[in-house]
Amino acid sequence: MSVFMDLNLSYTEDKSSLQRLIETAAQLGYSTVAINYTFELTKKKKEVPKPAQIKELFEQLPIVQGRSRPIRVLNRLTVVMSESSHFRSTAPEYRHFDILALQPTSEKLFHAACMTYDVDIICVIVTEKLPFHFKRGSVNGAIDRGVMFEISYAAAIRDSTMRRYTIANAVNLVERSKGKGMIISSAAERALELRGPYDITNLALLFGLTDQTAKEAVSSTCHSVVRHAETRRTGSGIVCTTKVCTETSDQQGAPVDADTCEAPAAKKHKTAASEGVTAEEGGAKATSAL
Amino acid sequence: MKGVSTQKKSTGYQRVVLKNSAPVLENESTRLSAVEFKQFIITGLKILYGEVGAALTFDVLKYDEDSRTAFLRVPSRGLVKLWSSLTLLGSYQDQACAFRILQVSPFLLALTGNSRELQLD
Amino acid sequence: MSVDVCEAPHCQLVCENSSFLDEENSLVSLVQQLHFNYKVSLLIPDCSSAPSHLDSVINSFSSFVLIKNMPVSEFIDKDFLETAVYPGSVCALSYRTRIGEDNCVALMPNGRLRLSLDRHSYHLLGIEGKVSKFRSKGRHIVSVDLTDSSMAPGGRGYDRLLSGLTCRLPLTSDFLLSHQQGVQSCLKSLLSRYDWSELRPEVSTKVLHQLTCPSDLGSCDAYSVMDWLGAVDAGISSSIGSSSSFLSTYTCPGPQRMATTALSISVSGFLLPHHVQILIMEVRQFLEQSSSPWASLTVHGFTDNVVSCCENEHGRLRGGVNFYTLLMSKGHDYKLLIVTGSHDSCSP
Amino acid sequence: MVRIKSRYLLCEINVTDKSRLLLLDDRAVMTAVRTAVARIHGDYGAAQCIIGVSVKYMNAHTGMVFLRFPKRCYKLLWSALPFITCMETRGQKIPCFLNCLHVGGTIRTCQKFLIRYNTQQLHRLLPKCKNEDEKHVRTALLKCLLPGETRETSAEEADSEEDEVV
Repeated sequence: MSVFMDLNLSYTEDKSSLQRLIETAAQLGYSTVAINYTFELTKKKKEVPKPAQIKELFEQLPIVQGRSRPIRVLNRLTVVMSESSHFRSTAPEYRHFDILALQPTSEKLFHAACMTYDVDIICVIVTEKLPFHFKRGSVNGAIDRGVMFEISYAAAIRDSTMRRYTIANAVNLVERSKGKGMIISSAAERALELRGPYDITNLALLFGLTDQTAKEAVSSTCHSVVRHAETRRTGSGIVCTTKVCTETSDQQGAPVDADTCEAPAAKKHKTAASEGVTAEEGGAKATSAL
Repeated sequence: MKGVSTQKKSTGYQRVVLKNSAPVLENESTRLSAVEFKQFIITGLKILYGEVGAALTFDVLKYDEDSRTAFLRVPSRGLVKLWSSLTLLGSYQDQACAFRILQVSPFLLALTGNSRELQLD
Repeated sequence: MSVDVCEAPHCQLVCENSSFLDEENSLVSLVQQLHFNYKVSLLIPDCSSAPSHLDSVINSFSSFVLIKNMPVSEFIDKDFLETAVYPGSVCALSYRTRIGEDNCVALMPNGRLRLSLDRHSYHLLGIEGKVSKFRSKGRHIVSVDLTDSSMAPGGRGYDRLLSGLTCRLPLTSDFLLSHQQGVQSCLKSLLSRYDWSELRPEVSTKVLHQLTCPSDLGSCDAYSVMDWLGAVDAGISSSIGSSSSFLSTYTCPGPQRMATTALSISVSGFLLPHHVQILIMEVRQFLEQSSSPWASLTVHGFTDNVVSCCENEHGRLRGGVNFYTLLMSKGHDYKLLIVTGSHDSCSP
Repeated sequence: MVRIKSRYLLCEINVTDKSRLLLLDDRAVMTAVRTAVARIHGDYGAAQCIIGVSVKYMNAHTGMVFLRFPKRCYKLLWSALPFITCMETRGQKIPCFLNCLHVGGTIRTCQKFLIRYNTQQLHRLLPKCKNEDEKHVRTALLKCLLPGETRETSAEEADSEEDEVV
C-alpha cells in the first residue's frame, strides 16, 4: 500500500479557493493531488489550457496531516472526447501536464481509448446515465495496458440524481473489471466536497469493491497511474535518471552485492506500469554496475 | 491457582464507535443541538438508504456543540451504511457541509488512545 | 441489503482470568513484549487522590527524545550499537510515518531492527525480507537482528545493510527514542549531530464525582466492560441516557452503584514497558491497602507500529487496534483483556 | 462472453377490481417498482435500479408480470416490492399489491412455473363450477396442460434467448 492520492481536484480561476482545496486535501491526509483542467473541444476557439505553476500558488506547500513532508501537486488534463479528432496524442500542449486523462462519450471512443490511446486515465461519466455499456474486452484491454478507470465522487455529494448515476455506473464498471484498475477521486470544486481517504475506502464498498481493492483505489492504483504517466512522458522509460551515490562504490563492486541488488529488481512486479519497471530495473543495474 | 483463558470471537453483537468531528459547515455561526445533529444524520441515512436506512439504530454518545464533535455508536453491521451516508451528506439546510470521520474502532476505549493524536513540538 | 453493505468488521477479544500469584501467568511477558506504548490510563473507583508512592511512580516515567530527520543508518552506527543496542533497553520508533502508507522503522530493545517498506524501497534496499502478511500490495517487512554475529560492524551482513541504508535507500525520518537509563547520558554523541528535543510524558489526573459504575465489574462480559471503561475515559458517563432516550441508548452494564469519587489518571508519550511493569506492581500494592474494590489499567500501543504483541507484524488493515486492559481486583486476581483486533480502524 | 446474471421474479398483481387491470402497462409497473425501491432503499436502491432492471413480460388480463433484476441485488430490490400499494397509469391510481409467486434464474423456469401454477389454479376452481360448464372447463384444462405449453413457450422463448449477452 502506498500513500493516499486524489488525482482530481478541479481547477478554478479563483486562486484562493484552489489553495484552500489543496490545503484541505493535505489536512485530510492526501500525500499527492492533481489539479485537473478539463478541455472540451466544442467551440473552435478553445485552446488547450496551460497549467498554472504550482510555485505561483504556494510559497510553501502545505504539510500533509500527521507527516513532516509537504503535499505533492501535479497537473492533469482531461480531454472530453466526443469525436476521435478531439484527441491528438502528439499534441505539444499535452506535454505541460503530468497526467493525461480522457473522457470518451461513446462506445466506439471508449473502446479506442481503452485499446490504443496513450493516456493514463479513462474517466467514467458519473453525471448521467451511461450512454453505452462497458465491454469486458475493452475494459480488460485498458487494464492490461495500465490505463486506469476513474470514478469521481463530488457529483454524488452535490445532488441526489447524480448520486444514483455515480453508484450505478460505478457498480457497472466494477462488475466488468472486478474492481481492478480503478481509482476513485474527488473532482471537487470546493473544499467541502472533499472527503478523507478512509471515507472513500468505505464509500467504495458501495460500488462493490472489496476492502482491499477499495483501499487500492485511493492509494496504490493511483500510484500506478502516476508511474504510468511518468513513463509515458519519458518515452516508455527509455530515458530515466536514477540517483547514484559514489561513496560506497567499493562495496557495490563485490559480486555478492551486485547479485542481491539485481535479484529483487528482476522479479519486480508485473503491474500495469511495466514499462516503468524496466526503467527502474535499468536504474538498479546501473547502480550495481558502478 | 486458576488460569483460565477464554477466546471470544465477536459476530453479531459487536458495536463500532465512530468519533467524528462533524459537520464542518460553510457558515461557522450555525449552531446545531444534539437532537438536530442526530436528526440530520437520520435524514442523511434516509436519503441514501431510504426508510430501511432511517430505521438503523445508532447512538450519539457524546456531542459537543462548540466543536461539533460527536461520538457515535452503531452496530457493526450498520457501520458501512452509516459511514457512507455521512460521507455523502453534502448540505445542511442549503449550506454546504462535510463530515470528517476522525476515527473508527470496534472499541470505545480505543478512541481515547489514538497515538496519531500525539502532537509533539 | 446486499452483502457488501452489511459486512461487519471482525475482531478478537482475548480474555484471561488469572492471578498475580500464579507463577505461570503471562502478564509479565505480555507487558514486556509491547515495546511501544503510547498511553497508559488508570481508573480507580472510591479514591480521590493518589497516594504519594503511586504518584511518584506515575511521574517517574522516563522522558524520551524526538530526533528530527535522522537517517536510519544511525542505528547501525558502531558507536550507537555499542552504547545502546548491545546493552539493550533502547527503543526507537519512526514518528509521523503511517503504517501502510509510508516506510516505518522500529528498533526494539532486544536489538531487532524492523522496517516496513513499500515495494520500491524494498527493492532498492536489497535485504531479504518477508512479504507483509496483511496482503497490503507490495509491502515488505525486513527484520534484522543487530545483535547477531554477522551484523557486527565489519561483517558481511553489516556492510550490506550499511550500504543499503546509506547509498541505495538513504531513509530518513523523525524518531522517538527512549532509553531505560535516560537518553541524554547514553546517546550524547548521537544527539549532538541532529536537531532534537527532550520531552516528558504528559500526565493528567482527573477526579470524577458521582460516577455510576457496575457494582460487580468482574462478572460483566468483557465487551461491556471495555465499553464502559471507554465511556468513562471519554467523559460520556455523565450524559448517559436512559434506554428509551432519542439520542443514545447507552447504559451502564449490569446492576449499578454510585461511586462518590473515582480517580482517573493518564500518562501519554513514548512509554517503556519497564515503567508500565512498575506501575502495575504499585497499583497492586495500593489495592491491598485501600478501600477500592478494583482498579483498571489500560495500555494503548502506537497505532503506526511495525510490531505488535509477541513481535508479530502489526498492520492497520487488520490490527489497527492494539491495546490491552488489566482489571485488577483485591486478592491478587486479575482479568486481562487483549484486543487482537482485525479491523481497519481509521483515523485520518 | 460472460453473461450478466439476472433473477426473474414472477409476480401477480392483485387488484380489487379486475377490470382495471387492463389499464396497466409495463411502464406503470416499472415506475411503481422504481418509486417503491427509491422510497424504501433510498438513492442506493434507486442506483441499483438504473441498469439491468426491467419488466420482461406483462399480461394485463391475468395480471402476471415477469420482473428482471440483476442477481447481485435482487434481494434488496425484492424487499421493496411488498411496499407497492398502488400503481399510477394514465392519471389514474389503481390500488393493488404485488404477490411474488416464483423466483427463477431464467425466464424459462419462471414460465414453466407459471403454467403449472395456472393449472393448479384451474384445478382449484373446478369444484366450484356448475355442471353445465364443467365440460368446458375440463377441455380448457386439458388444453392448458398439453398444447398450451407449446403455445406459450413459443411466445416467450424468444424472450429468454435474448437474455443479455455481453
